[in-house]
Amino acid sequence: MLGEGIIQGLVETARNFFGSYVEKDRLTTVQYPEQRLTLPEASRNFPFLLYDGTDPEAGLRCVACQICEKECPPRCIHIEKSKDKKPDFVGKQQAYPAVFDIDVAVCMSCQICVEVCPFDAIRMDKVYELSTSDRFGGLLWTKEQLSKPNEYYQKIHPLEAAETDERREKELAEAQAKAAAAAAKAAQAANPAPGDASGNGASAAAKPTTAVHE
Amino acid sequence: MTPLAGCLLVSALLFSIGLAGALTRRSAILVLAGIELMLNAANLNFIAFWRFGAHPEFLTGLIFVIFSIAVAAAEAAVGLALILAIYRHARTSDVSEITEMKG
Amino acid sequence: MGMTFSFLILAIMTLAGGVAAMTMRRLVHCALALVVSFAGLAALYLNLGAEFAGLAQLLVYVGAIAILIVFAILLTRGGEGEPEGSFSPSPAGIAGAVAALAVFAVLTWAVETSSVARAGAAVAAPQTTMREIGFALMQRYVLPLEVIALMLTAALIGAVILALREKRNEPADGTAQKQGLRA
Amino acid sequence: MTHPESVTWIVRNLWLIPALPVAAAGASALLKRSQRRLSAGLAIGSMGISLVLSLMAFAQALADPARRVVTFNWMQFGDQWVQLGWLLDPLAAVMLVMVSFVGLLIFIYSLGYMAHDDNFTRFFCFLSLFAGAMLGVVIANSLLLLFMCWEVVGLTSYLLIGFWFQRPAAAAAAKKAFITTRVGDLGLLIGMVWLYAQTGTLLFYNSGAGCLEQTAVAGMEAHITAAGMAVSTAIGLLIFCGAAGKSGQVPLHVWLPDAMEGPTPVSALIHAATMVAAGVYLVARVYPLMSPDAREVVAWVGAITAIFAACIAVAQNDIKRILAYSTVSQLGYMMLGLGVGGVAVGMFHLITHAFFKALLFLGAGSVIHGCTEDQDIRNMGGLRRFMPVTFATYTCGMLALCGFPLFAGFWSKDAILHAAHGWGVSQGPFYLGAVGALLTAFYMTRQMYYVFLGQRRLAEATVSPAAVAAHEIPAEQIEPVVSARTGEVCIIEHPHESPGVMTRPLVVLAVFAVLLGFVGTPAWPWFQSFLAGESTGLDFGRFSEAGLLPLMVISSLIVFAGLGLGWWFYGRKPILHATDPDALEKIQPGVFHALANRLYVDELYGVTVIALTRFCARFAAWLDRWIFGGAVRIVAWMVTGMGWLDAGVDKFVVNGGFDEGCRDVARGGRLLSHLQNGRVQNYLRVIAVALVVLAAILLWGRRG
Amino acid sequence: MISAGAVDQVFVTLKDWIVFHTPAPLQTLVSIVIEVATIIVVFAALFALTTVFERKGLGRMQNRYGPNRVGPFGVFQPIADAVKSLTKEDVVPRAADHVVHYLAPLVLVGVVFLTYAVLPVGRNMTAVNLDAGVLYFFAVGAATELAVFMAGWSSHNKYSLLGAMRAIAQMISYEIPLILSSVPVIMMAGTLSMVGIVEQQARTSGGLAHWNVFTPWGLAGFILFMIAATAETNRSPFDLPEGESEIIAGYFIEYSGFKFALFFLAEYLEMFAVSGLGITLFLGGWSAPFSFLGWIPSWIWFFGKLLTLIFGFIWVRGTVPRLRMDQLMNFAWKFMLPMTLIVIFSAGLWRFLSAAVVGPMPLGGVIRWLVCALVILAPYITLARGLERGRRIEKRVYRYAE
Repeated sequence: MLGEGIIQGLVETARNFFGSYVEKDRLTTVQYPEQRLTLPEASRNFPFLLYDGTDPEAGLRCVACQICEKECPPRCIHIEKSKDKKPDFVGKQQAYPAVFDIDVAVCMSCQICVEVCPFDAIRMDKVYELSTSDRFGGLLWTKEQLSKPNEYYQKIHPLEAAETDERREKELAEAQAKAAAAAAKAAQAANPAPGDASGNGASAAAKPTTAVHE
Repeated sequence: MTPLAGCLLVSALLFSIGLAGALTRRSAILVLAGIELMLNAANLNFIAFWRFGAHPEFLTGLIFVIFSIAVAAAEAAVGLALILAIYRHARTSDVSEITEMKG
Repeated sequence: MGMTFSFLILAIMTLAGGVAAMTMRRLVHCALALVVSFAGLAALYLNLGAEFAGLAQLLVYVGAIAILIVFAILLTRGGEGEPEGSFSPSPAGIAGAVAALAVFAVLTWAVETSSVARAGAAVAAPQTTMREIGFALMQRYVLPLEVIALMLTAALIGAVILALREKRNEPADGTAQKQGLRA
Repeated sequence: MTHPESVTWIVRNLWLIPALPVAAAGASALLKRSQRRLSAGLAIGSMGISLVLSLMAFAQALADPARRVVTFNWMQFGDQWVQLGWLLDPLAAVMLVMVSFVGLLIFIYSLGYMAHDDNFTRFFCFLSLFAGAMLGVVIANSLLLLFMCWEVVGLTSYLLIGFWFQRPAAAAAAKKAFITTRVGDLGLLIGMVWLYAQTGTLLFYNSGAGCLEQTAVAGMEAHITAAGMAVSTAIGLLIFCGAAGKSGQVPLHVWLPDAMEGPTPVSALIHAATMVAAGVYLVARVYPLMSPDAREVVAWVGAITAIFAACIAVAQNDIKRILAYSTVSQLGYMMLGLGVGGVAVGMFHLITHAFFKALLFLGAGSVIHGCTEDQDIRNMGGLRRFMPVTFATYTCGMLALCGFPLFAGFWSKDAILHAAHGWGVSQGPFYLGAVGALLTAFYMTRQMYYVFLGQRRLAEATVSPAAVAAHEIPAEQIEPVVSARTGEVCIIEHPHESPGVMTRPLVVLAVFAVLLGFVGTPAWPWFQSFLAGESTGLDFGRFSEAGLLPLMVISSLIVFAGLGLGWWFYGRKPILHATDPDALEKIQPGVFHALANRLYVDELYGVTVIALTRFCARFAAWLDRWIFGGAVRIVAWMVTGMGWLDAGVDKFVVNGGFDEGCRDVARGGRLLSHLQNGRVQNYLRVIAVALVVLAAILLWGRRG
Repeated sequence: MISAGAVDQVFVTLKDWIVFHTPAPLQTLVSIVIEVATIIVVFAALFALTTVFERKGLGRMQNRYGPNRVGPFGVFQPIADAVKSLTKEDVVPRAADHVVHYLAPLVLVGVVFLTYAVLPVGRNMTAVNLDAGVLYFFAVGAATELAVFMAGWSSHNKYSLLGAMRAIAQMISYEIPLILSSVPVIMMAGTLSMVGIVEQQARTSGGLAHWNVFTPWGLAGFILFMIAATAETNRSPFDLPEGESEIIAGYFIEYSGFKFALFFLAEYLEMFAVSGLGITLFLGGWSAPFSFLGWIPSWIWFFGKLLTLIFGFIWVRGTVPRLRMDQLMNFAWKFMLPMTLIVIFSAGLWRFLSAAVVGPMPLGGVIRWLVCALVILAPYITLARGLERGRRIEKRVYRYAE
């Protein structure tokens, strides 16, 4: 019968209409600025740069190898290499990015940069409230804006971060072991005095390495 | 000038405008529009004579105008349908180009 | 007693609309100007006390015929492309204008010399109600009304038949169309 | 319209009875071919309502047998109004019920019979129109209205007989029926005009002013015309011409058997219940006009028809043709009854005959349907086994037709014979009628033996194995046999009983065929008294009336004799093969062939009337070709000669100067044709200028 | 204590008071200005209210909150919208016909406001009591089609032209059932005057008002009228002139800012106007349904009914999906038109079946009701079957998947 379906539909909407005042469960809307959904662990968008320690300048993991810049499909990464070098976390002398810009207006969150980075320097973020009133500069993020500490990474992606940290610790340990062995060999060769130079940290271990290189 | 004469003059002017359009414009649609204007001028005459005539209570002029409007609707519909048919046939609605019936 | 102010304004509106309709270059503009003229005329009828006729004029001319004209313009592709030159300086056009002028002159002359128009005293506006018009239509003029209704029906059918596209010689299953699409 | 207070609702709305089927016909004429159910529903529904209304009318007539008349003005001639109207009296009421009831049954039966026809909707359209027109004939209170309906009846009869117009035979039969009845209708028309001239009205009853009422009839009886006949006699006979045409009386009976080409329901409807009865009804209706002289003619014509047709029926082999001749014969009986006994006698037989003849026709239709459209009784036989219902009902109908005691036909036929016996003018019709009754019983017995009893002699009505494989035919209806003709094994289809929609009307009709006679027995002549508007009671004492009981015994004996003769010839030794000669044929081949060829009436007409017409036509053609044509040709030759002469003059004398002038004209024309340049605006411009000039002239003229 | 009549006529009294205190030569002008201004203000305010109610209502029907940010419960949303549309850039396409483009929304809104002149919003609350009120309403309303065409054509955009053509075709098609479905009311009332029609329905017998909607033809006519009105105002489910999925936004694609807001305003005003007409014709205008409710002021009745109908519009919009063009036209010509004619016939029958024909009131009235309802119902079933034929949804068959 013509009209039957319409009446059924009207009843359905009326039930929704009145029901939404009675049963709060019906309302699926999240009142956004006040209520927020917790994002799932795997949620990700827009890359950021990781640094170790507390100093973004010194601890920046990026060595400006420019692989990500070349791989980026929309070409939203712009890197300028520094002239000088500084030691990385294992104490190796590496270049660092003088300029590292990402145009997030162009970025498509494809995560390719993360996958190609050999230095665990770039990771995906979870930000989404990005609106800005600056139409041109606002979404061009510089190195300073991009750099975030490892603790932040551990907070937003705990599992991934743990895995990365573990690997890096292993690398560090290997590097230290190698350095220690080299140092021992060098010490043996040069002066057999017992090395009290069991300095703490990477900077201490870096010196012999540098020496080796030289 | 009496109101009746005023109405008649307006009507005459409207009629002439319509006629001028019908005579000079090349688009068949505008020719039809001109004819509609002439028809309307005639209607105005009827209304004027009914209003200022001797027996407005007989409603003759008014009723005639109503009928005339109805006829005009039919005329316009058929006329425009004709124009459409001609346009489909000749791919133009320019009356100066539609001369197949010439002697 | 002369003409009232409102009459003057409406007359000017009507005539201006008419002139614009007959002289503008784009057909759609002409149609819109025509609507102004029709609407002015409807208002004139109202002004003259012919309420029903005025509203019928509005309903039929503005509501239907104007739309029809507009449709016709668009269907004949008059709404786009280069507009035609409004005043062709051809001898035929000039002859037409002269003929129209002559008609106007004669009509004016007729009005001026007419004793009826001169003597037409201003009468009080007749009080016609819808009811009276209805009775007139249903009693005295019922036969013309029926005839008009019949004629309208005939015109409707005729217009539909005229405006229908002629059937082309296509196979009934529409394969030609499909092939055409594929091609 | 005049409505006296006494006129009840049903009388006022009696027109609905014919109008409804006509309306249904009109509606179904607009239907698409595929809307079969709708058209059948329309026809049957309208007929059902008509039946209900008829029953109401009947009840009204029962309650108050006085004649009720409604007239209305139809058309104005000068200062005179032609009035039409309808009436309700017992005669009309009985006819109404009969026609609408039998009609309804036939409609229902047609559902089944025509189920596979492509033109189902057209059929029901015609059928409804026919029924409506027939009902119109019944209720008409004006000879003019009756004549109009009468002609519509004729038209629809033409359409229905020629329903299968693809068959040449059907088309020819339709034409024959139409033209033959027109011959009679010519008489009717003349009679009608004469009647109008005499009485100034065509209304039958109009409170004393009608043409059938005392004053008019007395006036006409007093007026003597040529050959010493009273005018009423002459008019009555002319009207009887029409009745004879429609009712198939000798010599206009020839169309009726041929009309069997139509579908069987048509045969039943037209040739049993209604159209042929229309003639009888017409005579009954105008009975007051029928003077004793006229009645004598009617009686004789009826009696001759009765025996004449019965004779022919004996030797026919087509199942429907036998019934057709039987119908002609029974119509003769009705006319005889009208002539010798009055309205009630004839009408009683009409009513009973309508039921049992409809039954017989429908039964025959059922047989034909069951035998895959074969109509030859020689190819049947033994159908009793396959079609028990049809057989039983057919037997009822057959016994009723024969006048077997206590069946309906017995009472009505007996009434006729009784009346004929008591007729003062001559005993001839009685003897003719008695012999006719014998023959009736005889040929019906013959038919029964051929069709239902004896052995199956079905011709090789083979069915294709594909149809069998497709289960179109139930397995119990087929049987493999060895073909007698070709010697091959083929599958033949058993005759089968018809579907319920066809057999149920048969059963209903059979009940009537058995019982209907009891409304008009001598002991309780309710029917007769009802028509006369009297009351009656049951009184067995009436049997003791002089001569009645012996006559009934005699007529029963005649029937038994006919049945016995039939058994003697056909029941004793049933024929075994379809090609075997008829039992009568063996004894008297000459007579049998004459009868089988319908006593050569058609041939007689062929060599007399038709030959005369053809001769006239040839003569006219000859006249046209040679006399008039010759004259024309001579004139033409003369003109041609003049033409040659003129041409010579023209070519050599005139042309020299003329050509030049022509060229000038052509040049002028070309110049002028520029005006007609096809541009609308040019024309419009000319009109405008003309308008200006005209207006100027007018104004100038009025200025002074 | 103020009597019921005083509350009822409070606005009329107020206006009379103001007019009375103005200088005599200006009185007519002031009176007109007050009426016009009242109509504009009241209905524009109603428009503002309706937009927010519509959005909230639709939200609730879809189990959402709807706007609730600007002001408490989002009631100031229309103000925000107004500010936004007023401050937005008014973009006009370069190829557009500027004059016509500019005029179209103005003509549309103006014409729609003109129709309010004859609408009786309360007892003695009609701007102009025209003798041919209904005719006036339709005649003036017919001009909206032209405005739509102007907008569509002048934008010089094929989508807008298509949208305009669709809108005009739809409006013309549905204008016929719209007018025809109001014919029975005019037939029964014997007048074209809106005030007269309402007064006809305000009469009561046995405590019940003579609303047309209480009769079978009135009920059917009302439903048909509202369907046609929905189509006439291009509201969902007949909103395909602005079908976003096909032609983006129809005839007002190229409008932005305030002109767009005007189109929006015109659409709602049209909806109110046509609802007001429906109320006047079928729902007894400003009258109360039962005589014991007569103490409630007439304008409350009118606006109450108006809000109910508006809620109906919103409800339907929240329920029914958009039609396809061919369905729309089929529906108009194969269902609406025959049904309106049937309703006219039924109304005639109603008139004919007076107490003299069907017998005394209680039983006779029921018989009359049933007969007239049957006359409408039977063709409805037939027509509905005709519309539904071929619409049976068959089981989906997959050619390769199974």
